[in-house]
Amino acid sequence: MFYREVGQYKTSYAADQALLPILQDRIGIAVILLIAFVAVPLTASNFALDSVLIPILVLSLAATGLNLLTGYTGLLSLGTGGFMGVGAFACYKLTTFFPNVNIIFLILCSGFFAAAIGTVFGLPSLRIKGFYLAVATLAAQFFLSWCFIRIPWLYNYNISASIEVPTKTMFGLAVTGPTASSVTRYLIVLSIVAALVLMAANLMRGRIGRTWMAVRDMDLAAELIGIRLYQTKLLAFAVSSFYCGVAGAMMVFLWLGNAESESFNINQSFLILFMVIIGGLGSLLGSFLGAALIWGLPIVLRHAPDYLGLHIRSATVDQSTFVILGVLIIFFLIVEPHGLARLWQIGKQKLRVWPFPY
Amino acid sequence: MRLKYLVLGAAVAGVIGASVPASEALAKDSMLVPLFTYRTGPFANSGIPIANGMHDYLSMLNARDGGIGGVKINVQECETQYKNEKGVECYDSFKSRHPLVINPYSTGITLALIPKASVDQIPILSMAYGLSASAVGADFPWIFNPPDTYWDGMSIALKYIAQKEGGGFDKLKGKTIGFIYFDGGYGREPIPLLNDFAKEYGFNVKMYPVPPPQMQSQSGLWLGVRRDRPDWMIMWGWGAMNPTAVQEAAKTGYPLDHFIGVWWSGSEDDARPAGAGGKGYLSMNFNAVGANYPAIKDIEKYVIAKGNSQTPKDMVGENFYNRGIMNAVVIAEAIRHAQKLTGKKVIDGADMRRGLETLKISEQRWKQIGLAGFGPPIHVTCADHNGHGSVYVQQWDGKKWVKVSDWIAPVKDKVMPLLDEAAKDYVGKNQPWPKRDEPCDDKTL
Amino acid sequence: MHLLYSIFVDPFMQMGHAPDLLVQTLWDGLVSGVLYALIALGFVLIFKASGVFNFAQGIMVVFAALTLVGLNEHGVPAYVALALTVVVMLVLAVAVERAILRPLVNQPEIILFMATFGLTYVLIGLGELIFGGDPKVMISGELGLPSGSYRINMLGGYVQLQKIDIAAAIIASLMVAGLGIVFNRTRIGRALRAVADSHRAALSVGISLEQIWVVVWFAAGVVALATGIMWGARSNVSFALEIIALKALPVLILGGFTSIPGAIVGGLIIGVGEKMGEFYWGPLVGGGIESWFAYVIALVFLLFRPQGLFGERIIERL
Amino acid sequence: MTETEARAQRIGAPVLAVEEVSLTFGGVRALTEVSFDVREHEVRAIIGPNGAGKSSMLNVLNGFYQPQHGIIRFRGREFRGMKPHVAATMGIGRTFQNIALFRGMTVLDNIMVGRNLKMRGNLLQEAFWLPAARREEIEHRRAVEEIIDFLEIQHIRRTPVGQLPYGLQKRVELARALAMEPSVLLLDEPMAGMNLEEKQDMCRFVLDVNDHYGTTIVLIEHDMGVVMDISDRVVVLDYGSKIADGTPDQVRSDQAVIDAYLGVAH
Repeated sequence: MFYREVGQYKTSYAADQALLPILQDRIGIAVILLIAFVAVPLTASNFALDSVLIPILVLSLAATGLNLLTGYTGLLSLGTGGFMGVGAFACYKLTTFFPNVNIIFLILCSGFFAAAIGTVFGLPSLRIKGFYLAVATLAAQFFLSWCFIRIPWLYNYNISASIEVPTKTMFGLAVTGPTASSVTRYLIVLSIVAALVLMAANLMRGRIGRTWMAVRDMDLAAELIGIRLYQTKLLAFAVSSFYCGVAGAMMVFLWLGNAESESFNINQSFLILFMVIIGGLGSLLGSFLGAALIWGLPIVLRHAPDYLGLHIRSATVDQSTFVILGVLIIFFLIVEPHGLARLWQIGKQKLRVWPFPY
Repeated sequence: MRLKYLVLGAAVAGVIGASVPASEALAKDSMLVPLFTYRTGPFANSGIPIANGMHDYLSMLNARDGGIGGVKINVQECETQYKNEKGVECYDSFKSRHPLVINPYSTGITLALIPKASVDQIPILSMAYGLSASAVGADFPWIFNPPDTYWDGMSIALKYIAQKEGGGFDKLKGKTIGFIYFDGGYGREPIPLLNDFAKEYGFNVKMYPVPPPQMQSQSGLWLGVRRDRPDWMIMWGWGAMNPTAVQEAAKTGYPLDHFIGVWWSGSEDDARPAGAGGKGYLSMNFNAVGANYPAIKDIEKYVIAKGNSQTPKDMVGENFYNRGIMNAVVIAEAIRHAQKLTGKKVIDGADMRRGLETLKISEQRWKQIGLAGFGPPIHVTCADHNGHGSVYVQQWDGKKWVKVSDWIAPVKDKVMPLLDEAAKDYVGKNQPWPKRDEPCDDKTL
Repeated sequence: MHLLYSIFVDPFMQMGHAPDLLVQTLWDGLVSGVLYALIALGFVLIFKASGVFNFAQGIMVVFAALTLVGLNEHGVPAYVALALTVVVMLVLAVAVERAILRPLVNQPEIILFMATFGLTYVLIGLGELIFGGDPKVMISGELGLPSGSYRINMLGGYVQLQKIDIAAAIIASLMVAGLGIVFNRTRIGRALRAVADSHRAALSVGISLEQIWVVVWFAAGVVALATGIMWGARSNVSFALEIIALKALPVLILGGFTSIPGAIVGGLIIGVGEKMGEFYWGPLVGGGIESWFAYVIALVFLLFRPQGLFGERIIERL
Repeated sequence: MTETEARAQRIGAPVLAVEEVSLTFGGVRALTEVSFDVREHEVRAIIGPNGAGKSSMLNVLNGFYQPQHGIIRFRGREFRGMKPHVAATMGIGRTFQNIALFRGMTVLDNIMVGRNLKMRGNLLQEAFWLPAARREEIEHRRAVEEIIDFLEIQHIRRTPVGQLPYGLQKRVELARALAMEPSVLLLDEPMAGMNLEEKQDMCRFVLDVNDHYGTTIVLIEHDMGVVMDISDRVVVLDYGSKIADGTPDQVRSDQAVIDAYLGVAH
């Protein structure tokens, strides 16, 4: 009844090419942003910010990065954790070299280092495809993990081989480090994620997005209509790694406050891949839904017994979480192989014809 | 179709629901002691007995004495899977509920929490793990790591080796010592001290790093050991790395009585899988092994027999179970001190910090609590949050651990300068680091 | 210059100086290669017959071993436990076919791949829930597996051969031979090969896909059990093994996803390659390169032969 | 002036030629010393029985296969082997026997991809959706809409290609090729699997394209009626060799061609 596009005629191509051509979608996004930027900081508890929202946002950004590569360009990567690590360690080094530069600027810059490394490990992608490429990215993952521990320069020769986040301020307000308030960090994470996702959406509606999808759908045909496969794939690796790198830097500087090589291990890569696939390959919205589900569910399960007044051992809860998550993954794949984002679309489609479906 | 929405809706609602703060009123009649555990994942072999030991001792105090000073201890486990993100999440979920002390049980999680502790006024007890430098009380008023740092441990290992070679450190000259370690923050920590000693006393060091993914596949590394023929091997291992190393050593034909592990490489599960081949393996320890103590009998009586524990009967008295007990003793004694210091019954994190800072467990006190000779005398002060206690060496006889050395004191004059330097380094790298403004308690109890 | 020397000359000098160590390295490499090959074999079986890239193969190894030891801990005699574990693997195969493969038939391979991720989680959770998360000691003695080693004096030194490793090699060869016979001589084997060639063609001649899937998953489960016993006997049975199971991936790259001989040869190459790499070239960069060396071998190999050792050259068509 | 004469007048000098091209796949000969040329504006057909090497020929022309011998001449340049993106840049468009559309994308996006070579937008412009990117997008959208109108596929603009029936997919593929503004268009069996009506439509579109845009067309087709109807010259391949070349009438009466189609033993 309320979700109708009938009557909204576009009179120019510009209007037709808008990110959200339907009025209700625009209103929806505005409301979500309003809630995220205003209502949440005013009401949410520190636990909700620190352990739920900030992680979900950071992981969503990493998932968006992987989605650009796997979902939009069709290149399966298992090196996400490694690329996030590159971002994190690059950001750490940048803060030691340029202690007075704005930390947000440095976080964004660290993405470029990840992009460079990502491009290097994307080089085999011209010759190898599919699962073979996935194994190549696995090489990147293990090699980078090894580097993060074996190159002490990366963590400034810290005895514990870990990087600790120094306190950085902006306008007199602590932004990173233990004294930074959850709200401040949340707002910064939210702004960066919102801006970068907007950029990703822009890329996807323009030429570059189309060339990526063309390569995904049929690389040979794409080549024959003049798309340079190599450049396109490498660009996808670079942009994707940029996003992962920024996510990694945020993970350390705005979420955990500390990291070591093991924070960016193979399990991290798998986790992000789950998010992308559960959320929906080739959907930006899906990256968020996937991250929310995969990160949120264990938290819900962990706290659910308390709310329900049950006393279950925390280890048992954790073990059950594995089972439930696994079953859910299979369940979602069976009911909707295209992920949560497709469910959302189907829901919208239903809404369009509601309440008179015929 | 409908089901899909239900599930999706439930998931979304759940996430939102979880973000509602766990609004638990500050209980007036109990003290919250969270235990960070890992009963799952690749490190569970070490995590389970420790968690059980801590849990059981504190539960025993509740059951036998009605808590400490008449106040019950509210023991709550949080499963970290030995993952930093999970650990930080656990911390955040307890933060607002005023816990007395946090036991991270992971060097990585400890490192992540150190900067937060002073801000949130929650003391952190990392018992003989974590950041060695945090022993410096002037810089880390909220962090405690008794009874020993890894540098103490390394100096003791070398001292023991020197003794076996017939005397002082000068006997090490020309020897080769191999160091096999978990290639992460934890395993790399003792390296500076090892190198210092090597330089000073003229012995060679061979490094054998085990990257985390290779914990259970070390045969390549042990070929290197066979080639290099080190006279002694020292191990800083954890989790599944330990039993694999002991087995590989046995397979390679390395003499196990020349292979000595840190106190985290000394669980029964580390030596047992090697079967008869594991005989002779050495490890350092600072808590006694065995169940023949009144306090442990009380645990069996008040907790395990009542079915209030996850501990299998045969785990009681094992090394890491007792390690957990020792950790719980430190917590309990610190609570007692804090209660005496402040005169309060129900204390909070800030009081607990004072209790930890004046912690003193003498031989007599060990005896009083029914654990005579169980651990070394522990003496924490305002300046020294560690105590640098003595450690003994135990040997696996094929069935159980046997104490084979006296209590050996660490080489403090070598360790202390390193600690100060490391603390200075840490503080320098993490500017602005808060200056200590917590006053020292000079009252001795 | 010095660097070049230590890369290209010194390792070979070492090999010459201590030929016994070289033999030992090769042997150790072959032995871990056999285990990689067994994991890869499980992958290949399933991939061949159902087109599923079974990520859960590694965890199936742990799960099978855990079940065996767990049952034994609960007082079931070793051989009975072994038989029961085989039954459990059969149940697992049927469950996988019913709950995952059948509903997801005809989905793109990435979806099936993901579903096996889900299966991985379920198996980890179930394994820990039922048997606990603590690592267990493999009951190799009860199963009649040998322990101890032969020490052979040769080449001015000695080579040590673990009896359990020899047993592993023999069992692996027997299994491969057995699978070969099943594949080539029996009715079900012919059906399997038909399915591997073309699902639709197989259907059209009346082969039941469901039945075939159960058979291959069961076979992969049995292979996993054997692998789990062998690997468990070498260290212990714990979930940390899962990461090592990933080493089967470079093996598959080398050997091709559908070739059983490829899996064996690939496994041996990877095993020998990474041990040699770690032993002779690892010290140049501080050691511990085994975690990624295998993947790099596979990667370099791929750049020259994208189709793998035994794969046919791919001619792309439009 | 009749229609045929008018067409004949428009036809100019050769723009594309192959000389003695041979192609083998691991010992199997796909093409043997084939030579022919294509003139400006012409509709040139390649015919032959199954497996005669027709598609291979097209694949050589736009660089998907590299011939072992022979030369390709295009607009005065000589190539020992073409590269796909060079072919595309120089204005060789292509459709495929088994439709090679981007199935996950809408019709509009598929055709917009065809404009890729004409677009200059870089990463920054697009990420920030700067005016330059916006302008370019609209400009090319206009060109694409023209093609959409021309091929009468307005109603399926927003439909994902994978959901379209076969005939329409073929038309979208043609649209995508046209979006490249090719000077030479290679059509690989554009009418395969179509019913009579669809074939007629397609013929009309092909001729319209030839007329309206002046595009030179090289096509492979099985339907002899269609070939004889719309092409100016025909080259006949059999077992990878050229056996005839000429106007439809000449080819029709060529004995070798008749034998090849009737399957006379060599």
